[in-house]
Amino acid sequence: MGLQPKGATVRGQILLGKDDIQAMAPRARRRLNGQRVSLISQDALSALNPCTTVGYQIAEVLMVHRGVAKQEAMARAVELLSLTGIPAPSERVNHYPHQFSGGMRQRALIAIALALEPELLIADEPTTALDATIKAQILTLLASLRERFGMSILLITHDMGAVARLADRVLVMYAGQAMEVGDVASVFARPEHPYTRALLESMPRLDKHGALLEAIPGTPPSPSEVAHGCPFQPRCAFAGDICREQMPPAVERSNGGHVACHFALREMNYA
Amino acid sequence: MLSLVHSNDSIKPRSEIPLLETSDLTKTYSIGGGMFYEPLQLQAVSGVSIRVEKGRTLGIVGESGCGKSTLSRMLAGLTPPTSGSILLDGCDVTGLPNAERKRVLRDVQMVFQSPYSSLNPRMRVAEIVREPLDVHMRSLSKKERDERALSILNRVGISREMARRYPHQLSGGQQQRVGIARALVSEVRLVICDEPVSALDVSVQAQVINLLRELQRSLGVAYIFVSHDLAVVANISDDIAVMYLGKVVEYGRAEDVLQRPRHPYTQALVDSANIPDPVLEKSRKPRILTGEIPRPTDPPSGCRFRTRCWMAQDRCAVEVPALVRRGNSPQAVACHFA
Amino acid sequence: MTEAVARAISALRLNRAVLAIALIVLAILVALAITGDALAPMDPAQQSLRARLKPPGFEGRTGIHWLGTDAVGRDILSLIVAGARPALLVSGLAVALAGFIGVLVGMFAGFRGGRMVDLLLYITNIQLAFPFFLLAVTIVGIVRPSVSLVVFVIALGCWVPFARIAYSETMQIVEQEYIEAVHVMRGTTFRILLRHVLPNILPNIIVLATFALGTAIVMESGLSFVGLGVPTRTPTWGKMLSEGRDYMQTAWWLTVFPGFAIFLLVLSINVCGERLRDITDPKLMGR
Amino acid sequence: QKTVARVALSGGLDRLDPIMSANGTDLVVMTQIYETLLKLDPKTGELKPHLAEAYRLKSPTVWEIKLRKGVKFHDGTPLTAADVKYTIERILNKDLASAHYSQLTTVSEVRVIDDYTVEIETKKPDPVLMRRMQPIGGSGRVFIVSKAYYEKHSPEELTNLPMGTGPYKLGKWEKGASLTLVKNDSYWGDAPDVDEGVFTFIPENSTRVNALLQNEVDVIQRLPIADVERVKKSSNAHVVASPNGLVHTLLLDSSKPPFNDLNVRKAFAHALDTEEMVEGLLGEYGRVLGVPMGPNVLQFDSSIKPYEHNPELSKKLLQGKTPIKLNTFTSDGRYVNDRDFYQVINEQLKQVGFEITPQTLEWGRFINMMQNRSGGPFYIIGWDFGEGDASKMNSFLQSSSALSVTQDPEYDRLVTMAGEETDEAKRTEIWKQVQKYVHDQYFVAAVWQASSLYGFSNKFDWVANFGENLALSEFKTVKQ
Amino acid sequence: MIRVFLRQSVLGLLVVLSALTVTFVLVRFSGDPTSIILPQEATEEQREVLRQQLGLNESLPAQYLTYLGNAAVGNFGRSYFDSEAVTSIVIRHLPNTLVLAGASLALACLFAIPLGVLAAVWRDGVIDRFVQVVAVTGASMPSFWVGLLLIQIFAVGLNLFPTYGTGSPAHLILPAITLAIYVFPSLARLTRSSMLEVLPQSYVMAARAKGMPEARVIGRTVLRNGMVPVLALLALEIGNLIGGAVLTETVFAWEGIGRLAITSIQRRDFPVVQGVVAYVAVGFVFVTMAAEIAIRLVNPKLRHK
Ligand SMILES: Nc1ncnc2c1ncn2[C@@H]1O[C@H](COP(=O)(O)OP(=O)(O)OP(=O)(O)O)[C@@H](O)[C@H]1O
Ligand SMILES: Nc1ncnc2c1ncn2[C@@H]1O[C@H](COP(=O)(O)OP(=O)(O)OP(=O)(O)O)[C@@H](O)[C@H]1O
Ligand SMILES: [Mg+2]
Ligand SMILES: [Mg+2]
Ligand code: NI
Repeated sequence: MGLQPKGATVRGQILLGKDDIQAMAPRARRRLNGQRVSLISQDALSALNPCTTVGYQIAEVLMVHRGVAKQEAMARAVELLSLTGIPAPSERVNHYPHQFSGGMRQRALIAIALALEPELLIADEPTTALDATIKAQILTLLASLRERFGMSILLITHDMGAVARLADRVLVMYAGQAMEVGDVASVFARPEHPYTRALLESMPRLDKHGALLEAIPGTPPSPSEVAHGCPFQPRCAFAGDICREQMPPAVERSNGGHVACHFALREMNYA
Repeated sequence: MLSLVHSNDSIKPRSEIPLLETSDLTKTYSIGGGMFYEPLQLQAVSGVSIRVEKGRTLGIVGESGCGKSTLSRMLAGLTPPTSGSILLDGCDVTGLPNAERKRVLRDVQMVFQSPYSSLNPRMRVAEIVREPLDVHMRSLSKKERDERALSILNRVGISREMARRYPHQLSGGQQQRVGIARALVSEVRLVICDEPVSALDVSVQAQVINLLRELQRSLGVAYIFVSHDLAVVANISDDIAVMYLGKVVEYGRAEDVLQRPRHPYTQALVDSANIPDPVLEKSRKPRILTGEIPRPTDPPSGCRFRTRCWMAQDRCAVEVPALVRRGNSPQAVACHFA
Repeated sequence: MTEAVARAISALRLNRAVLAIALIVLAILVALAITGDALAPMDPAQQSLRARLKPPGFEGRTGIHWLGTDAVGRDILSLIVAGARPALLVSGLAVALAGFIGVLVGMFAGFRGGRMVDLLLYITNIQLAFPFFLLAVTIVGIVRPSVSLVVFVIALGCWVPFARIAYSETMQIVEQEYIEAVHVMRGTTFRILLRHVLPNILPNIIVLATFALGTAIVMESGLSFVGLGVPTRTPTWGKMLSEGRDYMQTAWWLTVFPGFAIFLLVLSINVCGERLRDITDPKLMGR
Repeated sequence: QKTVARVALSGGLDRLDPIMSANGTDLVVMTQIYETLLKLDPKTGELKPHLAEAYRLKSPTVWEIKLRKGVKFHDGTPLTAADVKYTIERILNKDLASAHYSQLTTVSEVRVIDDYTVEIETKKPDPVLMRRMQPIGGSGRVFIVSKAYYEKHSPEELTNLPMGTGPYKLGKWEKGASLTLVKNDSYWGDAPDVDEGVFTFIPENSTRVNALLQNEVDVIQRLPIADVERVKKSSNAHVVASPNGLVHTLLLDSSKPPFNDLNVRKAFAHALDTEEMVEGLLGEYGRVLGVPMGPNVLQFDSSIKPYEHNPELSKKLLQGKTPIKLNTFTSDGRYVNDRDFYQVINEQLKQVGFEITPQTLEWGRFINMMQNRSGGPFYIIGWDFGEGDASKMNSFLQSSSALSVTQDPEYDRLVTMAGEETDEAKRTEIWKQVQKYVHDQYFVAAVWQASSLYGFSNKFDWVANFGENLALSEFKTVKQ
Repeated sequence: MIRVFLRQSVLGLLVVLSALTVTFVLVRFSGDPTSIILPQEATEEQREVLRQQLGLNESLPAQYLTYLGNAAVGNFGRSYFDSEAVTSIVIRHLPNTLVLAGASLALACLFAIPLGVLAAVWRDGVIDRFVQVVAVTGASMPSFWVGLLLIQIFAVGLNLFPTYGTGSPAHLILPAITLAIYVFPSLARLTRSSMLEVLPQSYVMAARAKGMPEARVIGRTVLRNGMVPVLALLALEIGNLIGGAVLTETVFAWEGIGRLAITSIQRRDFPVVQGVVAYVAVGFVFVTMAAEIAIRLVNPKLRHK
């Protein structure tokens, strides 16, 4: 979204539809934010301005981008709040964020993100700070809104369950590198990257309760260590010499998608 | 409440005295208040009765703010309960004079949620782990104490070299190991783990859980394992207590509670836990609770869950359901319709 | 363009140079304070009515008065040298006293909490808001000025920030789980405060003490300026300033130099304080 | 066009009730509004009639005073004998705590003979009483107030609304900011040059001088010596000096150790180089005196010389004694360069072996300690000898006096004798004896007189005869 | 809000009471005032009469109670010197101090707040450096010295302003600058650090993500949230300002209560000293109360408590 802090260098290309975002003028890019792309940021508890009412924060988007009059914008804010499942929205618009519970704040953030009916909604860990029952509510809400607005969702999370629930395709990252990408069903059922597999197996599961977990040894690397080769190599059970020297190239997965591993786990490894 | 003790008895054979047993434990906080304010009363924990057998693990789950930490703090002797009793080896700790209580409670230690903030940033790892010995094993020489600290550190996988470091020079998982080592360095019998893995990276969580399980096997300590993550609790616990707004709503053997949850809240909780299986996840229709957790300063009358419950009826608003075994259920449930 | 200028100014080397100068100035002034007037070029008490109010560079019987002479012909430079001791001594003692009391009170308040603490906080709040210098002047003015009274009054004016920092930090630290851990291992309050709380608040206290020292020096010189400073054989810097006021038109060096001495001392202390703060403030770590 | 003189005083005004106030700046303003019965001749120092036409000693204890006719108060009522009686009796009313009470304690009765004749009876012969009926000097000024006016107003009102017979009357008084006097058109005497006087208050020396030089004011009181050169050099102002300023006395507390020992006093006095000190700090505006009184005093004995600077003698006198420790208290800003004087004195004392711990005190506390005799063992106090009589010395040397640190029966005996002697010649003789005695006893270690200095804009000029007494009515406008 | 008000009032009363007590005790043990009031030559007899009048012969507790009783109705007696009622003296001097404090606070805010904001927004930029340097330097200069230097340069040297006194706006300029220099550092730094605290908050990032123009982000989101502590400091700063005014007023012969306090102390005019301290204490209780309420009004979190 063009919000990197100073000092960050960005390489590569971001295409939205056919437009290259990197190449856009700052003004145009700003207009893009909210209109075509929206963000629900990681910590819902502090992403709302404590000094203005929730309603105004929603309305503000419409006022600035669409030039809608304040009254009208506030009315729309009420609609949006009710859309995200907040009870008594016409009262709630005039409340301040601290009067909202965590789940409600997350809903309010979603309402802001939806205000301009964007094509793409980036949800950065929308549920991590929330309780299990509320988390389920939000995921369901996101799913239903996706249908309703016909938008795409980019869900960023470490909750494999949430991915299973909501996502169609999945990209697994480790230390800033893409490890594996493919459609959810196949990646989860047959992970070809050792990291993906280890991750899935180390998660405690309700349906396999009591079983000893397959822990991934070692610790995640600190991003400042510039390592050669595959970043997962120090913790990988399958690593060979080549992994230390060379970052594996992405290769085609057997069921579609790509995987970046010298020893991608093919059928035969699942013996 | 008699029935409650009865129901507990049904879980474990009556014969031996449990390591820890609480009855009707309640904690009320007064919040706000000042020279001119009437303080608000907040029942963080309300009438909780649980028991932990030697060498076994009791898991406690519940949503944020339901009183898990308050309960663990009471059990660890950090917070005095407002009412109710805590029996350690059948001996009531709450009534004991200060010095005596301190001596008795030595057997109980704690592992904390935040690996970093549970270690003093200005002390070296070895010192941190040695400190419990400094406090109440003064009879040992410093050298002996050092040795013991290093040996337990070794057990949790911290090398001698790492023991010389400061906490911030360790990774989160290593820090949590240090926290575990500190809890186990003196002869303890019960370790209370308050969300010991929630602050850890997913890939490290499993290491710590496994470590705890392995240490239990070799040292024979009992755990009270608190978490909001049902899957994590399920993995490590023998028994599970499910809490909602300060009350235990379902209590029994882990497999009973997980596989055949009787309380509607437990059912919702089990349902809302996502399973990393896309086929299953996309096909199943989980039960989604409506509404939010009520404010603990003014909990709903009667059954505290009724505001979010799909089975709630008029009766629930009036009558507080007792935590008892109902019908043929092996576990105790606090619901009129279980 | 501005970017380039900014970079030039902010260049680490410049910062280092400033810090080095500050440290050198401070070291010199501390050395002067320790040795008393032994390092003064002339006897600061030596008067000469024939050489009164002479401008800087005047050559008198006993040598060149680099910074001129005052109304009774004393050498200003020597007086400034002699003034370093009272300036640092009084403010140092005051800050030490204030720090001790403030940290003690703050630590216990932060540990205990409760109603009395609310009251204490309120009082410190009012004291922070209250024009303390007015009260200081009143107290010293009504009672007779003496070293202990001035130290006491300045300490009274400086203790609040110590108490507040100690209080808020202690309160935060006591919430930390490593303190809980000590509770769980049944460690004593004494152990908690001394082994766990104090080492953690100490860096901030030291930083605060540095700044408080600067404030105390200014406060002391202010009291001296209105004639309520500590009695000393030769005038303190603040007193020199007030004595020089009558000659402002005719002998500017009487007011400019002692004031500059205060400024230099406080500035170098503050610069060192800034640096210390940068070092200890975890928010700025790794910057 | 009106001639306006803007005067900057060195301090603020307190109360303009001549019965109550003896504050120096108050007096400056009050002397323009109120008048006394008599005046001094600046040349001869003799008493001359003013509101009184004539006076005589009817019997050794009774003075008869004839009042001038045709004098009117500002409110138009004529001045009569009843006003004089009222004034003196009001001063003597103990409940009022008048500032001038102590000067009139010898009066036993005031009688109105007719509208223009008063008789004052004293308890015992008081030859100096009439000297206290003139406006110059310490606090003996008996300004005549209007009986009718005083009886009509409360004491608080009287402090704010002065009303007398003088050449000026109160225009406007903005407390703390300024006070305006306007010419009294129905004044009985000669009309003054200046139509209006505006008084402002600037205690800070240098700011006062700046105000003069920048033409913000026309006249400043207490021009600091340090700024004399500046004023002289400036194109728009000049210095007016009167040699009869305050007589500064360095009093030794001879009632207590260490100064109850004559040798110590002697050592002290000879340790000081008063000549150099006065020369250095006051220059041409100071003079060293041998006895504690001004040369304008009728009985002044010019044959007595100041103590000479003889540190060797001092050291010899102190030899064998344990070093004498002196906690000295100094005033700052009360007198001309007093702080510097103290510093020099302290240093000179150190040279002969006294151990000095100096401490600066505010004037109020200083006086307080002096009265309790708990202060330092020596003091500098300035006295106005404007009235021209030696009896002023009693204020600081007679044992019954509040500020006296001398308790000497011989002195007391001599001055009592002098006080009751009505024959001028004999009185003078006794006072000479007293002066010799005081000198020999070293009660006062040093005496110097500082000129009273004023800064005047070139628009005005004035001949300052009587030190501190600024007289607006005597200002002359200068044609430029 | 009412509760906050009540609480503040009770505690405020306590503060005023202690200020009164401290001055009473100090004054009562500092010697006999008759020697201050009466002329040098006064007799013991006269002194006794005066003591009677001042009520100094009563027992201490009785004197204390009378004193408190009088203070409660704003009667601090009369000045020893001009027998004017203390209250009217204080009231006469107060406007001058308020004008000076107001002018310098406005001046300081005018520079400190925008500079502080810019310093934070362009952290480590030229403005930031400049503010830092000025702040450290300013905080190290004794205000009375600054005053003396300003007089030396602008009044004496360049003859631009009058050197002393109260009155025209020209008189106000130098003391106001002096005092503004005195408060500028803390104000600028607080603004800066408070802005720095707000800038990395996620709601600022969220505002940008919403596509709000940068000016709106800084103006609405950052400033509003950052100004709360600055407002709180401003209240504290007023106290600081009056403290600084004591010296500044002395240097510039500004007829305010600071100078009144100093001159009264120097000539030991105790009723006036007591009056000044008491009134200033009352003033500060009100200022803190007002600040407390203002902060609550600005910050919705506290408003709903
Ligand atoms: N502003 C920044 N400056 C420097 N390093 C940064 C900055 N923001 C992020 N990083 C580093 O970049 C790496 C990736 O950060 P990022 O926030 O994308 O992680 P994440 O996958 O979202 O993690 P989380 O699950 O904790 O949200 C981290 O190591 C982080 O420390
Ligand atoms: N010291 C305290 N004073 C007042 N209220 C408290 C205190 N400690 C906890 N509470 C309240 O008691 C309730 C239970 O808190 P507790 O910390 O036990 O919850 P929890 O189940 O541990 O939640 P989480 O999962 O967030 O850790 C909460 O509503 C909390 O606000
Ligand atoms: Mg993230
Ligand atoms: Mg918790
Ligand atoms: Ni590819």
